[in-house]
Amino acid sequence: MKEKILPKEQLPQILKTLLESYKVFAPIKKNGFYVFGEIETPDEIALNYLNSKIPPKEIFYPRTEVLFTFTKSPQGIDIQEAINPSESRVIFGIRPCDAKSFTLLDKFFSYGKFKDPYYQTRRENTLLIGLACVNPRSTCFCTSINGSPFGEEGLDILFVDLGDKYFVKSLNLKGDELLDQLPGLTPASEKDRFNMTELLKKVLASMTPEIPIENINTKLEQLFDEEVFWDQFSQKCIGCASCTFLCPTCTCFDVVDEETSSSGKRIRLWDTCQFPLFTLHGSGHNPRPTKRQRLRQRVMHKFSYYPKTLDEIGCVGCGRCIIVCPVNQDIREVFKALQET
Amino acid sequence: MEKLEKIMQDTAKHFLQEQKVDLIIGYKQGTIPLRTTPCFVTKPEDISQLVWNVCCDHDLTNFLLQPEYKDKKVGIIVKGCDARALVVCMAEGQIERKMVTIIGMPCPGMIDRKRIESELEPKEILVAEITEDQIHLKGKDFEQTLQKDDYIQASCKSCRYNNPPVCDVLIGGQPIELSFNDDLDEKLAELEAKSPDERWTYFTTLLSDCIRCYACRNACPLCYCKECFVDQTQPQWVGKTTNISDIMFYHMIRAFHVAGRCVECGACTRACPMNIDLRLITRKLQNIVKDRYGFEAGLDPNVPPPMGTHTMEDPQEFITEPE
Amino acid sequence: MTVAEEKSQIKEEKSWEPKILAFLCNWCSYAGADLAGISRLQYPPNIRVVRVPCSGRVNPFYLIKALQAGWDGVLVSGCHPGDCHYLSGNLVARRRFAILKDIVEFMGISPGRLNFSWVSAAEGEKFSKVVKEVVEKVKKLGPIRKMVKE
Amino acid sequence: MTQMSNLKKVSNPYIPKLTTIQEIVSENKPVNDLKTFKLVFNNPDDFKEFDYIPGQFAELSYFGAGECPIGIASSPTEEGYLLFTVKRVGVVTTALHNSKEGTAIGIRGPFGNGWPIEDLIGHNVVIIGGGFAFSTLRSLTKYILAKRELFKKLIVIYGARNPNELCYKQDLAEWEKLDDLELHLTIDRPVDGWTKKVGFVPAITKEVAPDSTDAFAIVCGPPIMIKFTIPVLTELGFADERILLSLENRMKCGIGKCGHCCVGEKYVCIDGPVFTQAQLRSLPKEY
Repeated sequence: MKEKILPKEQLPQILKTLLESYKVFAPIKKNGFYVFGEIETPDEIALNYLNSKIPPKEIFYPRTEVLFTFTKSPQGIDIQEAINPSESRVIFGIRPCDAKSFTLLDKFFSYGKFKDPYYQTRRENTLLIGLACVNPRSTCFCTSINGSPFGEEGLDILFVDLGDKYFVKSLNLKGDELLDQLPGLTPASEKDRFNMTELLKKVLASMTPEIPIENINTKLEQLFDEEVFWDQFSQKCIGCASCTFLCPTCTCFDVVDEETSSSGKRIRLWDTCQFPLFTLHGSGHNPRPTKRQRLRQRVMHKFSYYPKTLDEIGCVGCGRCIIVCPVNQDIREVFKALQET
Repeated sequence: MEKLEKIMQDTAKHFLQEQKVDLIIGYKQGTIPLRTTPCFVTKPEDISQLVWNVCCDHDLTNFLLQPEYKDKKVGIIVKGCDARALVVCMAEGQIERKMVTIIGMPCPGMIDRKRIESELEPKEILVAEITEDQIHLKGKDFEQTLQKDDYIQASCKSCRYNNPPVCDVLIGGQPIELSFNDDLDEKLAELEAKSPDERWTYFTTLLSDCIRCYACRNACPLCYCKECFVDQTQPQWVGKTTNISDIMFYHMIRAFHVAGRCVECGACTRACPMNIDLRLITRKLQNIVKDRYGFEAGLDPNVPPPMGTHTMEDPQEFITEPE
Repeated sequence: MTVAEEKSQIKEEKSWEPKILAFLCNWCSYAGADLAGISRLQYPPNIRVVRVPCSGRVNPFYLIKALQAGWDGVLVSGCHPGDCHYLSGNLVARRRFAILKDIVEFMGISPGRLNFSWVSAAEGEKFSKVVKEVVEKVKKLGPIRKMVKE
Repeated sequence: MTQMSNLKKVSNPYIPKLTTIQEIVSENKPVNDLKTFKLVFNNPDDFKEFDYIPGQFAELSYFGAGECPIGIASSPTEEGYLLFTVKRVGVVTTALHNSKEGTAIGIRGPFGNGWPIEDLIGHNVVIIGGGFAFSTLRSLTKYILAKRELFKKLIVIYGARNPNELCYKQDLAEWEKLDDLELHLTIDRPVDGWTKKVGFVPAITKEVAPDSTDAFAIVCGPPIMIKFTIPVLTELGFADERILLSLENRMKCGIGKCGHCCVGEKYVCIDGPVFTQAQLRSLPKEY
C-alpha cells in the first residue's frame, strides 16, 4: 500500500510509460458515448466521463468469441483450441463499480468444478487502475450494494481526482510494483490524505440516498409468485434486453457452430434471459414464456440467486440498465416496491 | 402542452368512466429527468398520472400486440408516428379497429435526450423544465438553457406525419404544423449518388458497432413476428455473430421485412444501445415503396400493404431482358 | 501468406470464372433451360441450378445467403407475368425482388449481383442469352468480396 | 506468463473429445426418430478419464451443427463404449440422425450429478420410466443388475405409447427372463398381439403398488407422466426425499456458465439433472 501524488499535467507521461510495456485500455469517446478501447497515444484518452456506456467486461468476455476451430478431412476431425495467452495489459480509468464487477465475474467464471479458461486467460496479466467517481450519476446506487464511489475492490491502483492532482493509491503488491516504475510521483502528505477523505465525504453526501436492500433476498422469495407485484414492472418492458447486454455482471452466452465446406468454428456469443428463445425447449415447451417471468429472472438472479451461490449480490449499482432502458424501467423502483410490501 | 395534457386526461378519464375502454395506455413521469415511461391506467381516479410533454417518445403501439391486451378494449395515446404504426397493424389484421380507441396527440416533435445527455457529459442533468421553446436544465454546479428546436430528435425533424392520420379523437382539435430544418433527404441523395463501394463502406462502418442485441427489432412496433428470422434455426439463415457479413445480412433482411410497413417512427434508432442511426435506411424504404407502388404506410387501414398485394402492371425495369 | 500461396492466388484470379447460383421455376424457366440444352444452345457453364416450384418460393434469405457463401452472382428466373402455374407467384416475387434489390444495392452490393428474369418453357434461346448476359455482367464485377463471410 | 502455464494444465472444459459412431440402432422403426448411438473414443485414454455414473449426461457435438446435452444410456459397467439415445428434434439431433457409422462425434462430459447410487445401495429401488426418457434409467438398471448384490428388490415400470416406442427391446427381453427384476411393461392403448399391461404409467404404478418401505422411487418421463405419477407415489408412502427425478432444460455449456438451464439458484447441468421431489418443491417451477 503506497500513497502518492501525481500532478495532473504528468498524466500523459504516466500513460506513455504504461504504453511502453503494456497494452492500455482506457475510456475513449465514440459515436457520442464513452467506451473502453485500446489506446496507442496518451491523448486518445477521454477522462472527462461519468461512466462508459458499455461496461469494460467485453475486454475479458467479448461479444463473440471463438472457442475452437476444427477442420474436417478424410482422416477425421482436428480441433484447434482458440485460447491465446494475453499480453500484459492495463485498464486505466475504470470506475470502482466496474472494477467490482470483475471480482464478481472472476468468482463466477471460476466457481464450481469447471473453470472458464477463456475468461481467465484474458483476465490474467491485466492490471486495473481505477479512477474514483467524484461525480456519481443520480442513477448510481453502488453505495446501496456495499460499494463506494471510491471503492477499491478488484483494483490494483486507485486514482482520485483532487482537482489539480491525482491522489494515487496502490492497493496490493502488483500495484506497488507498478507504482515504482511510474515517473513523476511524489509521496502523499497528511494533507492530501485529509483532502481525499473530505472529498469522499462530499461525494457520498451528494449521492442519491441509499436504497435499503437488507433482507431483499427473503423478500424476493416471498414475492416470487406474486403476479401483480411483478406485472407492474414487466408490463412496460418491451423485452429489448438492452439492460442485460449492457450489464457489467451479466454473463449468459449462447454457443453456435459455423461451418464452411471443410472447416468451422464453435463460437460463443452474449445471450440474454430476456428473450423467450433463451429457455425454449426443443419440444416447444418454454419454462419462462412471459415477460413477467423473464424480468423476475433478471432481478432474482442478481439479488437472490447470486447471493445464494456466490455469497454476493450480483449487481454493482452502476445504473446502466436504468439509463439505457428505452421505456425507463428503473430497478430501484423494484427495491422501493419491495420495501413497501 | 399543459393544456393539451389536461384535455388528454379528461378525455381518457371520460372513456374509462363510460367504460368505453378497459384501460388507457399512456405516458407517466419517468424516474430520471427528460424521461417518461409507459403507464397503464385502469381506474379513472389514477388518470392524473398521465402526462403529455416532449419526452413522450416511446411508441406505445408495441404493447397493443401483446397477448395480455388481446381481448381488451384499449384506449391508447398516440402521436402521428404511433398512429401510423397502429394503422399498419390494423391493415395487416393484427389489431381490430373496434377494440382500440385512438386518442390522437398533435405532436410538436420530441426532444433528443440522448444527445443532450451526451453533449453535457460529464455534467449530469438532475432537474429539467421544459417550456414552449426552451429546456432549462439544472445539475450539480450548473444551470443551462437550451433552445428546444435545437434538440428535437432527428427522426422528428424528418417527420412527415406528426398529426395522427387516423384517430377517434384529436386532443385539442388542432393539428400542429412542423417547420424544422431537416437534411435527411439531402443526406440520402448524397449517399445515393455515391458508388456502391462507398455506400458499402458507409454502411459497414455505421453498422460495425452493432452488437446484435435486437433492441431495434424489439422496440419496433411492426416487428411482431412470433419467431423472428434471426431466431430460426432450421435452417439457420443468418449467422448470429458480430462478423460484419452477418450484421449486414441481418440489417438487409430486417429492412426488407419492414419495407412498405415502416412508418419512420424512429423507435429502432432510439432503442439502439450503440447509438446507431438507421434513419437513412428507413427513409430509403419509404422512397422505394412510394416510387415503385405509390404507397405510404400507415395512412389507411383499409388499403392492403404493398408486399401483400400486386398488380400485373408493377414496374419491372430490373428484369433482365436480353436483346 | 507464403510465396507459393500468393502465386496460386494470382493464378486463380487470372483464370477466375464467376460462380452463379440460379433458382429456376419448375414450370417455365427450368423447362426453358432444358430446352436450351436439348437444342444444343451454347451458354457459359458458370451457373448451378436449383429447381424451385415457383419464383415466388424464392425467399430473400436464399439470395443473400448465396452471396455470403461466396457465390459471385444470383439469378432467379420464373414464368412471365400472367403465366404463373400458381396464378400469382411470380407477381408476388416481382414486388419482393424489386424491393430486395433496391435495398441490397442501396447498402452497397453492386448492381448486377442479383438478377431476375422471365423465361418460359419455350424460350430456350432466351435462357441461353440471359445466362450469357448475367455471366458477362458478373464477370465485369469480379469476384465477390463484400458479403462473403470470412 | 507463469500463471499461464498453470492454466494450461487444467483441461479446457469447452473442448470436446473425439469419438466415432460404431453402431446406430433405430429404436422405433419405421418412425425412426429415435436412435441409439454407440460411440467409441478415438483415444482409449479418454474413455478411462470419462468416469461416469448412471444418470449423468454428456454434450454431444456434431461438428458444424453444434452441441446438445444427451443422457448417457449405457452403464459404466459396460466396457469400451457409450450409448446415447437421441430423439430427432432440433438442428444437432437431426444432424446426428443423418450421420452414418464412422462419423466423428465430439463429446464433453460426463456432466451433472447422476442418480445417487450411494444412497440407493442397500435399498429397494423402483424405477418408473416413460417413452424415450428411459435412457438414463436403462443405465441405472444395467448398473444395478451388474452389482445386484448391493441392492435389494428392483422393480421396473416402463411405459410407452405403443410397443414400437419401447426402447432397448433386446434388453427388455433379457430382463423379462430374470427373476431378481420385476419388470412391468405397459402401453397406452391396446394393440393386437400385446399381452402385457395396458394403461398409462401412473395407473400402472398404482396397480403394481410397489412397497415404499425402505425404497427409493426413480422417475423419468414426459412432464405429464411425472405430474400424475408423483401423487401416486406419495399415496403409496414414498417420502419426497425418496422420489428422484431428472430435469431437462435448454442447455448450452453443460458446466454451469452459460446460464440457460438455471432454475432458481440451481443449474440443471451441475446441480442436477437429478433432484429429489423435496428439492424441487423449493425451486421455482421454471423447468
